Amino acid sequence: MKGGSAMARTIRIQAEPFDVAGETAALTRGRADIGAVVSFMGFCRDEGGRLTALELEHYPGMAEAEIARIAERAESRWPLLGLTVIHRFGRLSLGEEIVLVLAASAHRTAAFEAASFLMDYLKTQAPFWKREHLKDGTVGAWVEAKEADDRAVERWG
Amino acid sequence: MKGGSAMARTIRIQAEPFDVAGETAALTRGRADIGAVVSFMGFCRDEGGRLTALELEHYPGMAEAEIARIAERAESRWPLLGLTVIHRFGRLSLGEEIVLVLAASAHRTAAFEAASFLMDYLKTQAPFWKREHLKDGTVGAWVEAKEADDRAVERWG
Amino acid sequence: MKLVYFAWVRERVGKTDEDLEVPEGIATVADLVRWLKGRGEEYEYAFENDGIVRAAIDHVHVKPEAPIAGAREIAFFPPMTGG
Amino acid sequence: MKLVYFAWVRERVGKTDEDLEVPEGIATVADLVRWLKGRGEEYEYAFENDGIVRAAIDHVHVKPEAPIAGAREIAFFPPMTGG
Repeated sequence: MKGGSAMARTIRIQAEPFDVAGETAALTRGRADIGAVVSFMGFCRDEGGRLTALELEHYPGMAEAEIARIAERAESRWPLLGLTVIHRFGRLSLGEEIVLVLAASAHRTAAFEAASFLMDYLKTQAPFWKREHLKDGTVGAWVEAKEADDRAVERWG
Repeated sequence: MKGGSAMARTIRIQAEPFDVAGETAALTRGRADIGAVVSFMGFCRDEGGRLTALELEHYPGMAEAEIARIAERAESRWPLLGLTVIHRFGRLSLGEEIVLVLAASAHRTAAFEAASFLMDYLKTQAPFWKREHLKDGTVGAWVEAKEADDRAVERWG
Repeated sequence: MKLVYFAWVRERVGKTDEDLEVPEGIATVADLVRWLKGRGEEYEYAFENDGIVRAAIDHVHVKPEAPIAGAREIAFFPPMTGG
Repeated sequence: MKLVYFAWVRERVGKTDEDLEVPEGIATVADLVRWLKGRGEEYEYAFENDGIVRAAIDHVHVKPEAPIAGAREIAFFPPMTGG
């Protein structure tokens, strides 16, 4: 058992699916100081049956850099012991996972708040754009940004 | 793809480890209405090197019933599409997982809040008791309930 | 009436459960605790700090003033520390 | 100076990126947008609603009043919709 309280940070932008159990194990393996891991997984919804897929475009280079900046803010705000952010790009079918956030801490409150903070900032600050693929086989509109997401970010001050 | 918005609820009290990826897949499989899954995993900490294990005692029958009541309250408060609670008992070594909560919803806010609510109530209402096993091989004290956990519950009104 | 005990309440009482004939006039959980404390040192010890030990009737949390009539199983235990 | 475009800004401009000689006197991101809009209908269309399109200089979000001197890569894109 390693006793250190080192902060482990993983950020990946990838087309491939991820494995939440493997990522959680990688974050907690050999550590006895982590008491809580909160994860968020985002999935591709059909929006009431309209969609067959989402297509995710991103800005390579900036996406990693911006997520790193968001992670730094979370790390300076909460006593985190580990942080993992994986965001997929490309065409994602219904029910497929889009994003994974893991926040590890000694106690649950920091882990819950940090994961929620990361998601609010990811939604509004990380350079990703979603476009809809419709059930009739055509390519639909770019998803519009939601005011509710901007308001969600404001609560962090 | 099943279009239904049925609420899937799983509650298990077990000695065995659980698999967060398998439980997440079971919750989301064949569904295109779930956009967000928030999970909480609790782990056995060494408390600054004092402990080698935790022993968890529970009240069989009431543990399941009480968690079901907590789940019902969460389901009536947020638009949830799935809920999983798995709580382990017996002797758990350092770094082992103790509890898993999964909350699934169309959107992230409901999933975050419901998972946090469930953990607050699990900590203070579900009939489980932790006892420390110390590094020197002796059995230590029963863990005392924390005032902070009672306060955490109060914020849900 | 079946009584069950958990964690340090179980250790202090010295048993996991017991079947007891509760006399007439013992109407509430608080009455039951008072009566148990008169039965021996082990109960005195288990319930020494008023208001610490929690109770459940038939798997539902109850307050000291809860009536025990009709109860099949009454449990006593410390504040919960799961999760 | 390298300009890059994403999502519907990319589609409206009709290219993913381009290298441009930006004339003297174009000091800020807002100046650059104004100058681009004078270069053709595709830019006019991409930037038609003032204040919608976001900008980044060298991978960092910036406001319209940000100076562009020394920038290697300036990106234009719609509000983000990831996560």
